[in-house]
Amino acid sequence: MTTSLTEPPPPRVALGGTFLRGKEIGVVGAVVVVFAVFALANGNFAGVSNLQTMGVDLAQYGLLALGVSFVIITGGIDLSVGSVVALSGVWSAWLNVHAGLPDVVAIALALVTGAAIGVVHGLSVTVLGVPPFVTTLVTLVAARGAALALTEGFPIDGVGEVFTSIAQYRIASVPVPTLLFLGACVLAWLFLERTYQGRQLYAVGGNAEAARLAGIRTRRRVVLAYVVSSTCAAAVGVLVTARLTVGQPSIATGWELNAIAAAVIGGVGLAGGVGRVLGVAFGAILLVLINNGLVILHVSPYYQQIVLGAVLAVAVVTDRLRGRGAERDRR
Amino acid sequence: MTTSLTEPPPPRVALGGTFLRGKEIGVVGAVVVVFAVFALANGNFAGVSNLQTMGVDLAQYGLLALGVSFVIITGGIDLSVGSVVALSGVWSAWLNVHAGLPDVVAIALALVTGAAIGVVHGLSVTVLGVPPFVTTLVTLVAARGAALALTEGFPIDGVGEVFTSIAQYRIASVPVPTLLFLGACVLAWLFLERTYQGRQLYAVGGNAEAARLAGIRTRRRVVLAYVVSSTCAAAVGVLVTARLTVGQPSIATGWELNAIAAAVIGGVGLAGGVGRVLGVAFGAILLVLINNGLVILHVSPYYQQIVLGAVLAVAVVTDRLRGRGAERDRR
Amino acid sequence: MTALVEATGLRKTYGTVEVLRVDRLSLAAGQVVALLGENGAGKSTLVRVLTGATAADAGRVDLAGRELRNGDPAHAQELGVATVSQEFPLVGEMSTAENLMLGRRAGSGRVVFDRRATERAAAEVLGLIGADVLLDQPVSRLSVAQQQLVEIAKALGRDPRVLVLDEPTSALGPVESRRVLRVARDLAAQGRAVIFIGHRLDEVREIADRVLVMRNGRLVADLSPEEATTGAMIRAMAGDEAEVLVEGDPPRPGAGSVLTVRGLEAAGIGPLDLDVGRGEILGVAGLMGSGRSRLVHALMGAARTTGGTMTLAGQPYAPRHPADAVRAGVGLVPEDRKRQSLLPVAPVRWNISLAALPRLARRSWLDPRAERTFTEDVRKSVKVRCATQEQPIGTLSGGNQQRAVFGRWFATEPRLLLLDEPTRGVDVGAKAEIYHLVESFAARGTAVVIASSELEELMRLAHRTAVLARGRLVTTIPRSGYSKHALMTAANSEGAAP
Amino acid sequence: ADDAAGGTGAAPVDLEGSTAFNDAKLGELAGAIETALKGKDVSGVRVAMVINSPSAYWSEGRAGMENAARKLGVQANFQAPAGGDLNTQLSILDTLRADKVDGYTISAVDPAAVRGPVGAAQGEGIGVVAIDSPLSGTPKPTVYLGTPNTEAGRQAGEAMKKLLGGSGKVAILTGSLTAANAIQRIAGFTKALEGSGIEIVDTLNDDADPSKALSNAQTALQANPDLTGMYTVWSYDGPAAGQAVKAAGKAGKVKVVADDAEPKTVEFVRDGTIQAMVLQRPYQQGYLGVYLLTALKVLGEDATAALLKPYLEDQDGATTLSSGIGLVTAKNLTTYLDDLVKLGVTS
Ligand SMILES: Nc1ncnc2c1ncn2[C@@H]1O[C@H](COP(=O)(O)OP(=O)(O)OP(=O)(O)O)[C@@H](O)[C@H]1O
Ligand SMILES: Nc1ncnc2c1ncn2[C@@H]1O[C@H](COP(=O)(O)OP(=O)(O)OP(=O)(O)O)[C@@H](O)[C@H]1O
Ligand SMILES: [Mg+2]
Ligand SMILES: [Mg+2]
Repeated sequence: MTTSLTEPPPPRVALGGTFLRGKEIGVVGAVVVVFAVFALANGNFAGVSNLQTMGVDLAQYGLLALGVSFVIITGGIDLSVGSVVALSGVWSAWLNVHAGLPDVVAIALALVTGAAIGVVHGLSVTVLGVPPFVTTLVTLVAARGAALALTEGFPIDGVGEVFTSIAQYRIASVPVPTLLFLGACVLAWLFLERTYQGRQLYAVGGNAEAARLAGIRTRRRVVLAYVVSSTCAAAVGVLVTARLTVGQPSIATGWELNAIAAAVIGGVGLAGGVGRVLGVAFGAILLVLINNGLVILHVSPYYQQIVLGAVLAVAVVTDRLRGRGAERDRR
Repeated sequence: MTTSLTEPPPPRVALGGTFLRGKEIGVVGAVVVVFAVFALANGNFAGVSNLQTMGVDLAQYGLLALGVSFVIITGGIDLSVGSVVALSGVWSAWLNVHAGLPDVVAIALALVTGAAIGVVHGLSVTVLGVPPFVTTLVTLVAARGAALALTEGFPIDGVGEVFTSIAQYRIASVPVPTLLFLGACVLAWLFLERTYQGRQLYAVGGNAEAARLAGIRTRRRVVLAYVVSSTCAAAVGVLVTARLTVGQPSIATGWELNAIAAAVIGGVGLAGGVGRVLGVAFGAILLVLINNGLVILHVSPYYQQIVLGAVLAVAVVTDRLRGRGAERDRR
Repeated sequence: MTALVEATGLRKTYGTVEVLRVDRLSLAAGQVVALLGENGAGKSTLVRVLTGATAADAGRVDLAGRELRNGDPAHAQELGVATVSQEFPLVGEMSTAENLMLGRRAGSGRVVFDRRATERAAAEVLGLIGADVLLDQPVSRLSVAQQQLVEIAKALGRDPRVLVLDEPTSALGPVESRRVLRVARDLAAQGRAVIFIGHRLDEVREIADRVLVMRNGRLVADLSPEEATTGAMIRAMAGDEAEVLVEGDPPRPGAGSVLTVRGLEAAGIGPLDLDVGRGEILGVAGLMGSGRSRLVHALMGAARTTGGTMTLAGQPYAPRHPADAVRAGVGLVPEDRKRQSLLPVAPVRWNISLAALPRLARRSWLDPRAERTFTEDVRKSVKVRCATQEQPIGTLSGGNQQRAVFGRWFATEPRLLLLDEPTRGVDVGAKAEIYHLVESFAARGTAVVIASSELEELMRLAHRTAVLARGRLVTTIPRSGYSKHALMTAANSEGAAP
Repeated sequence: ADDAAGGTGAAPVDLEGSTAFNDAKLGELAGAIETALKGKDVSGVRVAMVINSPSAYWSEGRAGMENAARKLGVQANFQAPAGGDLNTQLSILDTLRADKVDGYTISAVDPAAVRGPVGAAQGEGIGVVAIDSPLSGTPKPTVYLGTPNTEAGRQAGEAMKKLLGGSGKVAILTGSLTAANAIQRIAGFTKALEGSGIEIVDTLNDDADPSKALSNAQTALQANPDLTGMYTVWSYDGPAAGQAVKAAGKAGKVKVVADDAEPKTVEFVRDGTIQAMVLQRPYQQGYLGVYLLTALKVLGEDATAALLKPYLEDQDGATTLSSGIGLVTAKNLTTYLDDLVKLGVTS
């Protein structure tokens, strides 16, 4: 029996390559539109020094979003990042000021602590099987508590030179934190798109059982994702302390939602397995643009949040309506 | 045609009934242990008047958790509830004080507004296909903004009799809000366990496509879940305003996480399709017990969050370790 | 002959149920060993233990002379094992190419992912079974059959010394199945060991060098090809008391029409006309992707129709949602159990009563006791083998899950029953039982539309068979005109000119 | 070139500081209470201090509470709602009542909202003293130990007026748009500027997040290149403004008036980036609070009222025991810091 096998596949599909990328087009477009509107409305918005301010804000939100994306891609969630920022900010200052360690050592130890928190999260999720939401919620509470306990509410003043220069130096008038963020983006992109381990992260998020049966060490990948997330958060903590020049336990309250929002708006799927660095970065840019624009356009503080909500709603809904044409008829 | 197949072997196992219920045993046990420990440590903890205080707190957290559970059971998430509490609290006060509507009408309108918000959420999720996380995040921002805009920061003072009596009346020394919560639990239980629409809610969360092909109007069920959640949040807003006797736009910040945490600790699975009212109620009770206990045991406020985190961690981890025997080897 | 797979003292229990008890098992190189058994006999569990996918409670497995680390699939792969799982685990959002190379490295680099090399390797792997699937599409957009082909290619691509095929052809049509079987034979001829699990006994007879039969978690028979007659195999599977008869004729259809379809059009199908009468069983045949599934979905209101009219029992019938169809008395057993049928973590009871709930309820209210009795009756009538109704259905064997889905629709007593690959993964006994059930429904006047890739199934059950090609109706063959050749020829025709 | 000039800008000469607060009188009162308590058994007395948010501002007050408790030999515990949550504060108050403490001092997140629990406590004979912001409408009148926030805001406004010479553009940084203390201070500040040529161009809320405060301060400087002044309401807002101004090279050109004395604020006052701090005396709110509560419990209401009578003022409709307001500039900074050391506030 020599029969031509399958019917030829449906020819209409040029979707493939662009299908996922389409998600990012939405955010990128929104960023362009919002930027143009704000820049036209107030000339100072696109000025160098405001761009620098936004660059520093972006470094904070963006780095956090980037880290959280790793976890979300594996199908988990990390609610602890805001609190880890606070803890690491305070902890690095404490090590530097109260324990008298050199700046660089203090910073390094804070990052190591962040990584350790990530390891704990990863093991709790993989070995104990505690759901990611619960695991990181416990840290959300406990890490904030630790930051508070470490300071008894009193900011830690007197951090060293290295801290302050991180916040103040500029290279070609780009602030150092912004450069760090860009570097992190490139690294993350290389890892996720150009290494086997990165691809395996997607596999774990897309279908953990399939990944396991294919011989992928799923637990290690998951632990890695949590380590990346917590370490990014710890780095942001150091950046914030450097910027404030004091260790403040009340920083970054609620930033976990900002970070997750940036990731999700940038096309990272909460179900896992989907998302790209480009989208995450632009998701963060969008949030920073809007937040900054509301201030610079003198929107009344009582109305800023309504406006922020409305802009987000418009961005998200147009994005969906645009996307719907592409994948109609799936339900 | 003579087919005589072998009958399946007699059911050897009593797995079933306890399998799902097992999840709830964990929380219930934790509640009992925590209560006993705190009551032994301070005799006033189990006193009538402290129980009443906890009862009022429970009504707030519990009602919120109950509503959110509906959404989580359908596989969604509702981040907006904290903000909806604030909006509805302020809105009911505004209607009552500034628009001069009778108390009951103001309250009813606030609840209707809550329901309307739920409808918007539901339609956004089902018709537009905006992910629940994003949909309700927009409301998290916008509803808080609306509450702020409505008051321009100044609390709305002078709400009527009905409000205050809701907060102050006791029936058989049980505060009215607590009774309302208990009533809501019974209703929710009846709906989820004893009506076919309730079962269909679980089906939608368990596998939306399978539910649809089995002839379930999945969209309607999803919309219903969001309406329940937002309406519960609106009711909590009224309760809080009644307790405060003023409409305050800053209330309930971050409560969405508390509510979701209570639900998840109570065994509601974030993937959808799993969870019971009993667990949710006890999840909320656990959180309230711990929060209250920390105050009554004079834990320093700088250490309370660490202790809260630690207690949660112990509760969750022992629960997991206990549960692991039952369902080993799933990964 | 060298033993490639050696196992001793394997035990596995779930809860208190022992599902695996194999004291000794030894598989030689160069052989295709078929593993048979009823649904839930423990076949998948056995091979999952052998391949490290599941950790055994006790026992030892040696692969090519080295002991397997219990429950470590990565180690099994190192030792040269590849598996085609029954529920093909693929990463839906990833491209076909990456799925095919999942967990492996193409090209020279060990760290740097080489997309081009991956796609090249993937294309090569697909070539092994001559499958034609777009490489850069997310795998979730493929049909079940295509996914199964991908899963098979994925395993073959690992160039395994031991290949495990757990119902590899359940979703495939005859042509594709044949090709898969040939590949398996070739591998055995090259000195590999192949374990083949299947419910189609003709396939087993065609391919096996040795037949092992399982019952209640134990190996109960070890037959040579000569001993393995259909009767012997069935006896070994079901126990001595069983006498399964798959052959037979459907009952005569009644008079009167139930469903008429005129000019139906939906994405990729039509326009087409159909008539199904009372008690009539209409088969739908076609190649992979010919539009059988979309036809039944359109009839169910689950896919949007763009043209045409339908009547059901004389009434105009235009379902816009499956709920409309259910209310009008239509039921659908979809082809993809995992994606389209099951609530995996919900109890068996919920899964069975799902579609019948509204009619079971009195004014919305459910009486738990009534539901339990009702479910128990249905469960018995379709013979779902489970510990209790409260067990999550995800823990049942594949065939038992399928029976439960059947039960769901039988319980609604439909006027028109739509079946899409209804006996996929169902054992011979149960298959006969399901045929019997379908026939008894037809006998009571229900109209049945059955889309299937198994020609034998259509020839056994259907009064008439409509053959689709490229979404169009090519011809309708009456029972008298049945032959595999006739059906295949029609399916391969170009379809009606547009 | 501008930067160098700005960096060395000194505090203006025309701003007269004051660090007297009301310490002398309050010390007298404490002595009187101690005398009255002599010979009475106070060891069983349990009091609490409930603040509005666990922040640096209150560590001075906490030290006061602890010192007083040690001195009198009573038990005192310190409570704070995490994140300044209003509803949590109500729960804390109700819980203290259930715990049958003898009295508490309270810094209400929202004075109107705590009426209920405070009333209930008073009904059960628990003594209540308002600190930081006054209570009104409670069943029994409460003594207010603190500084009227409106007055503090007004003084900040007056200082700003002097600093700017009567015209300019000012931005306000605050941690909340809803907390009573923030609202009242901003209202006082706005009131003081009325009729002058000074315009408030932005009021920026950072939701209690110091990092957002800094970002807000920087953006405000971008948005208003001609900004000449900043008023900062919550404690960490001072450092945020100082830092933003300094980084923009506008130290001395943009005048900053800050509430509260965080260490960083003090530093900025010293180097001339911040021109003035408007300060309360939270130490006294903690210290004397314990004294008042102990007196209420042991001596009774009437005797306590009699003791207090000479020291009370009537402000904003509340019976106020003023803890005073200080205006600290670069000139009187050392005096202020020395006083703190004398009080026994260690940091
Ligand atoms: N994760 C699990 N939890 C509980 N029971 C399970 C689990 N997996 C399998 N079982 C039980 O083990 C028994 C054997 O299942 P198995 O999948 O091996 O059967 P099978 O022979 O492959 O059947 P089929 O032909 O239907 O695929 C069944 O009774 C099933 O219910
Ligand atoms: N909603 C859809 N959107 C895009 N493609 C679809 C959709 N539904 C089905 N297809 C594709 O159309 C082709 C034909 O679909 P259908 O499932 O009806 O074929 P079939 O005859 O049942 O074959 P199979 O054996 O693959 O099930 C398949 O390749 C499938 O992937
Ligand atoms: Mg199987
Ligand atoms: Mg099909």
